[in-house]
Amino acid sequence: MTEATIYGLAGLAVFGLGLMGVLGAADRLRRLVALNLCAGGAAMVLVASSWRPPPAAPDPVPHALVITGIVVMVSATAVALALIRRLYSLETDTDA
Amino acid sequence: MPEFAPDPMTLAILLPLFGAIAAFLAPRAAPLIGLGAVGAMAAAIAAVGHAVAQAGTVTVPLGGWGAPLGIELRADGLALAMLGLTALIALAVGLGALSAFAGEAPADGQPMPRQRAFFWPLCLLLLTGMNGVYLSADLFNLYVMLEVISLAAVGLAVLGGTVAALRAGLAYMYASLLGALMVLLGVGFVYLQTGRLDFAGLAGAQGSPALSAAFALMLVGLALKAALFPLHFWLPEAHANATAPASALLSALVVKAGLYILLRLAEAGPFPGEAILTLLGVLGTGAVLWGGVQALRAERLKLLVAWSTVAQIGLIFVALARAGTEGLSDSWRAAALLILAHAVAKAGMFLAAGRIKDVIGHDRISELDRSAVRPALAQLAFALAAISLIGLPPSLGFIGKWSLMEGAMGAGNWHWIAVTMAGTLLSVAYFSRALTGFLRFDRVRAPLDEHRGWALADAPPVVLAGLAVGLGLAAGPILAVLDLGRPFGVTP
Amino acid sequence: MTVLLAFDLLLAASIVGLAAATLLMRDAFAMIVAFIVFGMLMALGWARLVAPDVALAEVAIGAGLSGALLLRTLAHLRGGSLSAQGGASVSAPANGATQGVNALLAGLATCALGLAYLGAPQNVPGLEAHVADAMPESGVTHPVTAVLLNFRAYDTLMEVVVLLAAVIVVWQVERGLAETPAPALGTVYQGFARVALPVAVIAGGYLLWIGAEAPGGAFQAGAVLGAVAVLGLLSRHVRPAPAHRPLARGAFVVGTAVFALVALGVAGAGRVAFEYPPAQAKTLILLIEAMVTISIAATLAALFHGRAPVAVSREETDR
Amino acid sequence: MSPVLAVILTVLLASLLGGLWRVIRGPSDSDRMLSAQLLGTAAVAMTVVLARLQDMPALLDVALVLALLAAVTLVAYVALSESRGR
Repeated sequence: MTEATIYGLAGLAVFGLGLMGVLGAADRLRRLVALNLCAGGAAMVLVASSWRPPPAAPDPVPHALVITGIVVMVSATAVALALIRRLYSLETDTDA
Repeated sequence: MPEFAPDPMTLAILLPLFGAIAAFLAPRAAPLIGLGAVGAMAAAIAAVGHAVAQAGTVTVPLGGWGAPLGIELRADGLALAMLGLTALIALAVGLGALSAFAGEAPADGQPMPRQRAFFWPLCLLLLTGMNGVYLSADLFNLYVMLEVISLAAVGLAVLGGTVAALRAGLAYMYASLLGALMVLLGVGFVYLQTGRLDFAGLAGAQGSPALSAAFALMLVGLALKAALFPLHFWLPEAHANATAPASALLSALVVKAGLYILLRLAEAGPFPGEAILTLLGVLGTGAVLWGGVQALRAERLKLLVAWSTVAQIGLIFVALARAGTEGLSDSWRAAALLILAHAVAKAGMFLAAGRIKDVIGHDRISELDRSAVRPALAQLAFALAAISLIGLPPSLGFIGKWSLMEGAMGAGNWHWIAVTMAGTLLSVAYFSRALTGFLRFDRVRAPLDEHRGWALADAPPVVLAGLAVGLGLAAGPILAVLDLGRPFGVTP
Repeated sequence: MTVLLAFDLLLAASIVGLAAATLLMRDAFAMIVAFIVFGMLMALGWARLVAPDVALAEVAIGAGLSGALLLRTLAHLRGGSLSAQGGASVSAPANGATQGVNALLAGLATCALGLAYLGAPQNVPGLEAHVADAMPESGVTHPVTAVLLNFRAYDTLMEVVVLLAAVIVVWQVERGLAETPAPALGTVYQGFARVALPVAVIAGGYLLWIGAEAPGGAFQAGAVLGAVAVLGLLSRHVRPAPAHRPLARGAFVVGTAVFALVALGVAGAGRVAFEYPPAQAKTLILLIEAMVTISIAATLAALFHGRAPVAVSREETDR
Repeated sequence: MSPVLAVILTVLLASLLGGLWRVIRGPSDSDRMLSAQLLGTAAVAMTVVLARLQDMPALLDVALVLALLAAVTLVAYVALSESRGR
C-alpha cells in the first residue's frame, strides 16, 4: 500500500462525496462547496498518479495540470458566488 | 510546418482572444471591435481551410515540442466544418446583436448599453473556447477549453440580468462545472493508465478497467454538457431566458462542444462498444420524445425553441447509434450533418424568435395571432428554420435525416427509423403551433399595422434560415469537406 | 516506516471525513470553516505526495482566497454582516428518499471508480522522461514551471483566459449592487496590517522569483499578492473608485495580452507559436510570469471585491 | 531521526483532529473560526516537520505562505462581522 493508493482512493472518496452533495443539496452555497470538493478529489487522483516510489522524483506534468485546475476552479467559484449574491439581492427585493 | 507564421490555426484561436481584450478595454467601440475580430477570425479559418484542403490533416506542435510532451493543434475536415460553422454563426449573430440591444430592458434586468458592452467580450471569449475545442488534440487542454466556454456561456446566459435568467444561469453553471469536473477525473484515469494526455496515446492504449472508468466519466460529463436526456434539465430555462443573440450562440454552438468532443473521443479512443452506442440511441430516443412533448406544452415561443433543441440533440445521438454493427466509422457523417443543420437553423430561429418578441412585445404562443404588428420577415425566417429542423427537402436538415435513415435502413435497424419518424411528426406538431399563430389574421382586433419597414436586424435570421434550407443543395461539397483528412479513418 | 503509513492513513481518513463533515454541517458558517480546514489538510496531502507546487497553490488559493470569497458571500446572504443571523441559513436537505437514491448512485459510482483505480497499473511511466530530456532547452530549471510556461504554455494561457472570463462575468453580474460602507478595522488589525502586508508583498515577489528554479511561480505569487489586495480591501486601505476602472481593466488583461503576444511573436523563421528560442526562453518566461502575476493578483482581488467600482450616486441610476 | 519526526507528525495530526471538535460543535461562529486558526498553526508545524522529514526545503515556503494567508480568512471574518450600521 503506497502513498499513491492511499491518497488516490481518498481522492476518489472525496469526489464521490462531492457528487453526492451536488446531487442532493438543496442550497446553492452547499452545492458550490460540493463542486469544490469534487475538484479537490479529482486533483488528488491526478497528483496520486504522478507519485513515484522514493527516491525517484514525481512526474511534474500532473502537478502543473492541478495548479491550472485550482486556478480554474477558483474562477468558476467566484462567478457562481457572484450569481448567488445577485440572485439573493433580486429575490429579496421582489419579496419585499 | 506551414511556411508563413504564425500559423492560421493558432490565429483562429487567438484573434478572437485579442478581440475580447480590446472589446473589454474599450466598451464603447465593442461592436466594431467585435465584428472586426470575427472577420479576422473568419479569414484565419479560411486559411486553415486552404491548408486542410491541401494536406488533409494539418497539425501544429505548439511550442515546438510535439505530443506527448507538448500540446498539438490538429485540423481535419470535421474540425474545419465546425470552424466554418462557428465563423458563420458568429458573423450572423454579431450582426444581429448590433440592433438586438436597442429595445427596452426588462424591469428587473440590466440596462441595454451594459448588455451590449459585455456581450462582445464574452462572445469573443466563447469563440476562442469553441475554436480551441475543435482544434485541440489534447485531453487536458480540452478540459481547460470547456471551462473557458462554460464561463463565457454562463455570462452570456445571464446577460439579461432578470431573476429567471440568473436562476437558469446558475443551474447551468452547476451542470456545466460538474460535467467539466467529470471530464477532469476521466483525464486523470487516462493519465493513470497511459501516462499521456494526447489523443494519439489514447489510440494506442489497450482496454482496461481504468480506461473504461475514464470513458464512462467523460461520457457522462460530456452528455451533461451536451444536454442529453435525462441530463438536459438545465437547458430549456437557460436558453429560453437568455437574450436572443446569446440564446442563438448557446443553442447553436455551445452544446455542440460536448458532442464534438464525444465524436473525437470515439474516433481516437478505445471504441465504444455497440451496447454503449445503443444506450446513447435509447437516451436520444427519450430526448426526441420528451423534448417533443415538452415543446408541444410550452407556453412561450423561446421555451418551445429551447425544448426543440433537447429533441434535436437527441436525434443527433440517435444518428450516432443508428448504424449498429458498423459502429461510428459510418454514422458519424449523419451526426455531423445534423450538427451543422441544427446549428444554422437554430441560430436563425432564436434570432427570429427574439425579433418577434421585440416587435410584438411578448412571446406567448397563444396570443401570437392577436398581434396587430406583424414582423413578417422574422416570421418568414422562423418558418424557413422550422422547415430545416423538421427535415423537409431540400434543407440541410433533410440531408442529415436522410443520411441517418439511409444508414439505419442499410443496417436493418428499423427502430431508429421509427424514432426519426416520430421525432419528425412531433416537430411538425410543435412548430405548427407557432406557425399557425403567424398565419391567422382573423383574431386581430386592432387594425393591422402591417408594414413597419425592413430593419437591418431582420437580415441575419433570414439569411441563416435561408442557408439552413439552401445548404441542402450543397450537401455534396459539405460531405467532401467533412471527409478531408479522413476523420474516423474512412475512405470517402 | 509503519508510523508514516499510519500517518498517511489517518490523514487520508481525515480528509475524507472533513469532506463528509462539510456536507453534513447544518450551519452555513460551519460548512465554510470546515471547507477551509479541508483545504489545509489537502495541502498536507499534497506535501506527502511530494507536490510542493500544488501545496503552495492550495494554501494560497484553496485555503486562503476561497474561504474569504465564501465568507463574503455568506455575509451578503445574511444581510450585509456575518454576525447578523439573517434569513439565509443553509436549508436542510429536502427529500429523504431522493437523498437515499442519490447517495446510493454516487456511492456505487465511487466504488466502481475505486475498483478501476486499484485495477490500474501502478507507476506507469508518465511524461517525466520527456520532461527531463527537454529541460535544458526550457529556459528554467524547475520542471513544474517548465511544464506550465513552456511545454504546456498554451494551457496556461487559457487558464489566464478563464480568470479573465470570470472577472468579466462577475463585473457584468454585479455592477449596480448597492454597497454598504464598512467601517475600518480596529487598531489591532491596523498593527497587524503594518507588519503583515509588506511581508506578504515580499513573499509574493520571492515566490515569483524563485519559480524558475524551485516550487513557486506566477500563480502562487499572484495568489499571495491577491490575498494582500484582499486584506487591503477589507481594511479599506484600498478603496476602489470609478477612476480606477481603466487601470483595473488593464491589470486584468495584461497577463493574457502579453502572454498571447509573446506566443505569436516568437513564431516565424521555422518556429511555431509558443516556441521560445532557448537563448531568450528564460527572459521571456520571466516577463510572462511577471505580467501574469499582476493579472492574477488584480483579478483575484476583483473577484473578491465583486462589483466594478461605481460611484455611489451612479449606482442608484444604474439599478 | 526520521522515526522520531514521523511520530511528531502523527501526534501533531492527532492534536489537529482534536481541535476539529470545536470546528464541528461550535457553538458560536467565533469558536469555529478561532479553532480553525489553531488548526492552521498545527498545519504549519506539520509542514515544517514534513520539510525536514522528506528533505524538501520547498515545503518551508508552503509553511510560510500558509502562516501568512491563514490570516486572510480571519481578517475577512472580523471585517465582515462588523455591524454595517444598518
